[in-house]
Amino acid sequence: ADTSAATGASDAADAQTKIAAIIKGLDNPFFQTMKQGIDDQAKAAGVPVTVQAANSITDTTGQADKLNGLAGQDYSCYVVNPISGTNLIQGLARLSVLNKTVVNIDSPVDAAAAKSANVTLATYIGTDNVQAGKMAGARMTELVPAGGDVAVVGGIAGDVTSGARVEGFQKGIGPKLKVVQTVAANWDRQTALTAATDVMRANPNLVGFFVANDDMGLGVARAIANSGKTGKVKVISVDGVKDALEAVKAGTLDGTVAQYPYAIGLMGVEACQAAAKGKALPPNVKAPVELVTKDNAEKALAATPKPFGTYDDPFRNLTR
Amino acid sequence: MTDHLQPGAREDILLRTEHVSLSFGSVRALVDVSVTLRRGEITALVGDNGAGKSTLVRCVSGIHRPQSGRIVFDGGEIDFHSPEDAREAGIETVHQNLALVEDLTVWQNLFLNREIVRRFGPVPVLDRRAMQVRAKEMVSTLAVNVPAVRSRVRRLSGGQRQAVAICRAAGFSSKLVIMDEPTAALGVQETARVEELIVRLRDEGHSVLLISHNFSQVMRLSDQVWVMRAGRCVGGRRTAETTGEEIVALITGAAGS
Amino acid sequence: MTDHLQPGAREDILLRTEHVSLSFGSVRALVDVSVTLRRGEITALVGDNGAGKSTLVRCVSGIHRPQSGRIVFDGGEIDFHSPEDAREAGIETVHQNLALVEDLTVWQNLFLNREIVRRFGPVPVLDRRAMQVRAKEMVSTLAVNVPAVRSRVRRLSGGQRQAVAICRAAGFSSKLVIMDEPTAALGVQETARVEELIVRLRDEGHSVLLISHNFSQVMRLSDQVWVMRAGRCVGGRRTAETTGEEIVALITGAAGS
Amino acid sequence: MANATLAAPEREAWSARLKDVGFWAEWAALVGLIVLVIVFQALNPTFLSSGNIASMLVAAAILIILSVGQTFVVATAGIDLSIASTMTLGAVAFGQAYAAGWGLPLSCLLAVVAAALVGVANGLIIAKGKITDFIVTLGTLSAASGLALILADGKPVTIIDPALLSLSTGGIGIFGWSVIIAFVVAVVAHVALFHTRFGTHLLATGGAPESATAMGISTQRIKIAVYTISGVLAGLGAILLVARIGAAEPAANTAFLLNSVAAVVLGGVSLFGGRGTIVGPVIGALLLTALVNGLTLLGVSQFYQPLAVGIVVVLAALLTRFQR
Amino acid sequence: MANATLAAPEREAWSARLKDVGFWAEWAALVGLIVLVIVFQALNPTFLSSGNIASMLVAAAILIILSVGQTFVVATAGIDLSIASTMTLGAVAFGQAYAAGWGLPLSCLLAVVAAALVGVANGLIIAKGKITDFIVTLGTLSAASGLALILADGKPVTIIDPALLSLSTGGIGIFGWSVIIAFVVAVVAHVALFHTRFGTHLLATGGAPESATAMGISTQRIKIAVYTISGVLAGLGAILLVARIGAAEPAANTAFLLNSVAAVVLGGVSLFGGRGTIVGPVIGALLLTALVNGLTLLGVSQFYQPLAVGIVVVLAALLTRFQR
Ligand SMILES: Nc1ncnc2c1ncn2[C@@H]1O[C@H](COP(=O)(O)OP(=O)(O)OP(=O)(O)O)[C@@H](O)[C@H]1O
Ligand SMILES: Nc1ncnc2c1ncn2[C@@H]1O[C@H](COP(=O)(O)OP(=O)(O)OP(=O)(O)O)[C@@H](O)[C@H]1O
Ligand SMILES: [Mg+2]
Ligand SMILES: [Mg+2]
Repeated sequence: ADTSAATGASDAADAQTKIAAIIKGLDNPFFQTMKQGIDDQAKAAGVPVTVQAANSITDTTGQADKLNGLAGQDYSCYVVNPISGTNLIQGLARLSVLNKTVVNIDSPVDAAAAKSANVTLATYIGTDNVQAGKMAGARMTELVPAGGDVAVVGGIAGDVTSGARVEGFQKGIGPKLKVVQTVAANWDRQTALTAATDVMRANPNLVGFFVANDDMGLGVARAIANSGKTGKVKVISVDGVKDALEAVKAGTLDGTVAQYPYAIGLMGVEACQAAAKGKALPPNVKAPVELVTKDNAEKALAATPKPFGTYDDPFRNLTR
Repeated sequence: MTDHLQPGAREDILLRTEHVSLSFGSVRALVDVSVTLRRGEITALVGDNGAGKSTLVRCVSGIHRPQSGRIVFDGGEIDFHSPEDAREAGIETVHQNLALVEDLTVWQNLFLNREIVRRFGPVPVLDRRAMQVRAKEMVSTLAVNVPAVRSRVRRLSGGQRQAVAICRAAGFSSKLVIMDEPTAALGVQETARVEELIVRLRDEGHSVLLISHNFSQVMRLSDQVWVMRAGRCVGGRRTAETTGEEIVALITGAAGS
Repeated sequence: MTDHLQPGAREDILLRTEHVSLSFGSVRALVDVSVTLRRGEITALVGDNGAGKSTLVRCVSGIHRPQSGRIVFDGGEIDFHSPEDAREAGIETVHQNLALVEDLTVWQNLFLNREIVRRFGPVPVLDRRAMQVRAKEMVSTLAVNVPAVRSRVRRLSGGQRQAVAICRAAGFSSKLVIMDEPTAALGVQETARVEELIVRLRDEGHSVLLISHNFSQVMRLSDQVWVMRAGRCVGGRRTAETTGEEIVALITGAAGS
Repeated sequence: MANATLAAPEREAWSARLKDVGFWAEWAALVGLIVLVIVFQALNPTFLSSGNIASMLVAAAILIILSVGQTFVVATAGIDLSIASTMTLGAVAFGQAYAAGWGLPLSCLLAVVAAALVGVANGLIIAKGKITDFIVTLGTLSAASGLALILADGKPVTIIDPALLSLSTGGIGIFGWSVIIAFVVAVVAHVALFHTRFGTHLLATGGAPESATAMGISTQRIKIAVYTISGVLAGLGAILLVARIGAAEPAANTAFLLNSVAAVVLGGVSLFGGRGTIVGPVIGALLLTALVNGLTLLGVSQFYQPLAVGIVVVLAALLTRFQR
Repeated sequence: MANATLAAPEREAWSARLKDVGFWAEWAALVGLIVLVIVFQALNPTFLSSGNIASMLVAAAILIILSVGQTFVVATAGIDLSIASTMTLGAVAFGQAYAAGWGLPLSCLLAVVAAALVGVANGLIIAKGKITDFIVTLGTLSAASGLALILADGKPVTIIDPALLSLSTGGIGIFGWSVIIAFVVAVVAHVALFHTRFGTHLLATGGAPESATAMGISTQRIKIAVYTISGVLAGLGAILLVARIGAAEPAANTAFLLNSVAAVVLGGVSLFGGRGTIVGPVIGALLLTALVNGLTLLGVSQFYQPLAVGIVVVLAALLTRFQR
């Protein structure tokens, strides 16, 4: 899926738009779907794009190095999804000096840091992880009786995304449910499976799991099936990848909060196109978030990786 | 260099190196070395430290390959690619560094790459007991403070190690046994036993190549002496026809070949 | 065990071990060993392989600590916690395994932990040139095929290594120089030079403890001989008052102390 | 004549044995495991419930298999840093084959073959190219995970197969099938290491490569063999992994790498090669698994778990202190 | 009298030098780097633009510093697996101090002290406890990242400080401040290793610990010293890291660990200890950085990058093949 064949593009119309995208680790389906959105939109619009990613979700400096590597080249627009709020600041500062368009997607660049480094962002297309967690929490309160014990399976301990989702979940359940244990499963399905097995052993009365991403969610679902607690212990995860949607449809997963990285990536490219046409971009665009349950899983699956519902895409008109 | 062998004795020759040379970087360890070993004899190789004796031995036993020259063994030219080839061809060596594996036991070292196996169906399984029993016999012929065959070599004293290495070389039938300073670390009694062993090997028809700095030993045991100096073979003598003084003169360079 | 020293010679004693014992697991390497060394003498320690000679040396040079018994050196009881302590106290040792660092050069080994430094302000920086020059001098007094002082020890032949280790021990002023089989791997000329060196050390007032399996060497050089057998000290003799046969009888156990 | 190696009287020998360095080094993992079990059981009685033991054993199975493979490599003074990504590659190969309709047996075979090929490549480059093990396997660590990503196009493949499911859930008593497979692997490995010529040659290669060469052992062949074994076992681990999580993922599995080496070292195997046991690393793997299980059961906070794991690993290693 | 070590004639000596094993091993990283630069420059002319060189150097700075620390440890036949998480701990300590209003100089000091303490702990446990380096630092790898999490309560601290920003963006010509710091560290390390008693004793400890001990060198003190140095340099790395990413984060940057060891090995330093250079690992670090930078510039797809990195690492290592 090498999309760099664009170096020799002779298409004069789009020669001024040449996009570089730097996203997080590709070892996770979430970001692959994001890449797919970027690639598809770029192809549809006939714009050359190169997508680079960090080696892993913790590779903050590696991601910065990659942005710096691309910053010196003749791209006109950079789509960035920083691992942390500040790790790309230096490269972005350089881009701002060069007057390149920077579109921030998914994780936000820290506003204070951006200001102090004179970084100007054309727009932010964001996923609100706290919001996603909140939706999962609200759903959990509907699924299980009030006062029940629930557990949380997070990503790598200390990870920002995981932290935001968990924080949202806590808000979502409010005082109705009690989080008895939080474990870190390193974004890894096997680890999540083992951890969930142990957590259920330690808390026989457990009624639900909130899992910070789908991959781990599937592992937790497996752990529940293995210990014969299907139906008794509910699992809700976040992301909305295809396998998770299928699991929701099959009933092994009780719900997933879909964040549509495809749409985020797609809108990122659209924002670049719009900026190239000299349009004014809205500063802050919310990406769609949907709760997928057994009822709408079929629909979600049919549409995946695109959102099944309608959502607001302010860039669509701007690119015309 | 002239040939010191009487005509007619040629077919008696077991090993012949012809113009063998080998350099390590800028160090010319062997320069045009030609020596011969006869069947059923003890041949001694003497020379100062760093003269190239061990390097020559390592060429014959398959560790190094000469950069030029050839080696003829048992009638045919040989080109060993590994020590395994040399052992297959019938050359057993007691190296100066002994070539023992410290973390293995005495019996495991004795039978290294010569293990006795018993078949369990198609699977060859080590016959540990048989090897231990044989090992005990082998060691007790040579050592005085017999090391327990089940103790690791790491724990043995310098002399005990040397005894183990010699046992290993002598314990397997071979055409040529090379011993690189086999008694350097040995006590009086052990030295006497090793000397007995060397003579016995000869009497049983094996050839022995002995490297030693111990002159009286060389004069006592050997049939032929070759002298090396600074990488070259500077002379060869029948032991019976020479004197210790002549050999020393050759070693120090006070006399030519 | 009786004391073989004439009364009145006591104050001449440089080193005395008293009932020293040491076991490795179930191996009793030293059992109740008491020996004495006089100032300005060459004392020999002989015995079969595995008799415990090297172990005794390692106790004196601070590598092992005796499990019981005491060691008196230069008038005071000593309790070395490390070889550094022993070197500080004035005991230099040539170990049987030579204790060289293969990856360092000859001169680095010679000056290991005795480096010559030059101060650059507060920073002591190695004076490589001075050490190399000194090293060349030290080595050339002893070795015949002088190894280049800048080559790594890894490349030296067995004898060349031994020469380096001996140079190191002799090169620094000390009260006692211990040599554990110093000439085992040496050639004729080198052996002669080492023997000269040992005598010179004695003549300069150092004491020397010499371990050797070479009898004629022991009888030629030493003033006093101690004999060990199976971890015990089985006797001591003034060399002038004994014969090789008596010593051999002690070693093999054919005679008592 | 007195003999220096004469054994001292019985009682002394026994106390000497307890003081003996090898004794503690070899059994450190076991002592550590026992201490850990006692502590956890005292703090939480469900720890030794048969259900928890069963799930601990199942959780340990893959690590046991990888640790056995790692032991072979470490015993030759090598290290297989690629073991976890080789497993990932095996899993992905399995997933692709299965998704392409090859059926279970062929898919399993492919997983093992793919992983074995990585092992062979490791072995060949190390033996023929004479490059340090560490850097070669670091390279293949990267290359194998790259291959896995390319093969899978970055996407996991869900695999739902009744036979595979029963492999991960069925078993005899508290021993799941995967555990039984792991134990069989361990027994075979033990026999290979201590009762065959290959095993002796392997230890000789690790302990003193030059001596082994001088005795005519082909250290190159041994190196190739151990890395191949490590690869095959990584492939076997891949099958169990796919069975366990019901999917073939290109995820890195880095935790398995460090854990497999940790199990080997806790098991008293020297990283300098030349000596080793199989029992030790197996117990080491159990120790590491029990540790995480116990900490989770006790509800130790996720922030404190790494600290606790670190401390226990060092303490357990203190028992192996006299190694070598 | 003829002398066996007599040098052969000039011409032979030169060709011998080219055939000499040490020569290639020591300069492998440099040869690899040059080849890589030529290839990348041919494929993409922006590679050698001054802007790109500057950003490569800045990107390499932290890795260079860590590799120098790792070199000291590796030269004593050890390995510091905790180096990356120690850096994380240092960064978190920095962040907490800065957030608490300690000011920049004190915060920097605390970062170095915290990291140095981990190093001292490593050294003490390894030297006094006589435990294998690998397992101790594996333990502290876990413990240090746990401590970092606990200290930070799992949350990153954003640090916006003009001085720190200029540290990461300013510099002289194409050399950023962080690069200059890294080069100063390398020069000091080179002097320490080759021109002080400490350096000689360090190499002796790594090459032949028993001989070093017999010569009265305290190998324990050397071990403690090298791990402390490694810790201090990790602390320095932490400051540069915070400056670079503008935040102190408790999630560990694991890539630095393997990369630091890879740089050391590519730099021709034997993992078995006893020999080493500083230039080599520095070039090794530059090589690894240039590799990733070049692949990114060429727009090599993300999935193919690990494969390419793996292959290049093995190829570069092929040049060091004759090491030892
Ligand atoms: N692997 C090697 N690399 C470089 N030089 C070597 C190597 N092996 C031997 N040499 C050199 O070759 C020369 C001959 O060494 P060799 O070991 O053959 O001597 P030797 O006659 O056995 O001496 P000794 O009696 O001391 O054992 C020496 O100068 C030595 O330094
Ligand atoms: N570190 C050790 N661990 C266990 N046993 C040891 C150790 N060192 C020595 N021994 C044993 O102690 C006994 C005495 O060994 P030592 O090396 O002192 O003998 P030696 O008299 O020097 O012999 P040689 O003349 O062969 O050098 C031997 O049986 C040896 O196996
Ligand atoms: Mg020799
Ligand atoms: Mg001895």
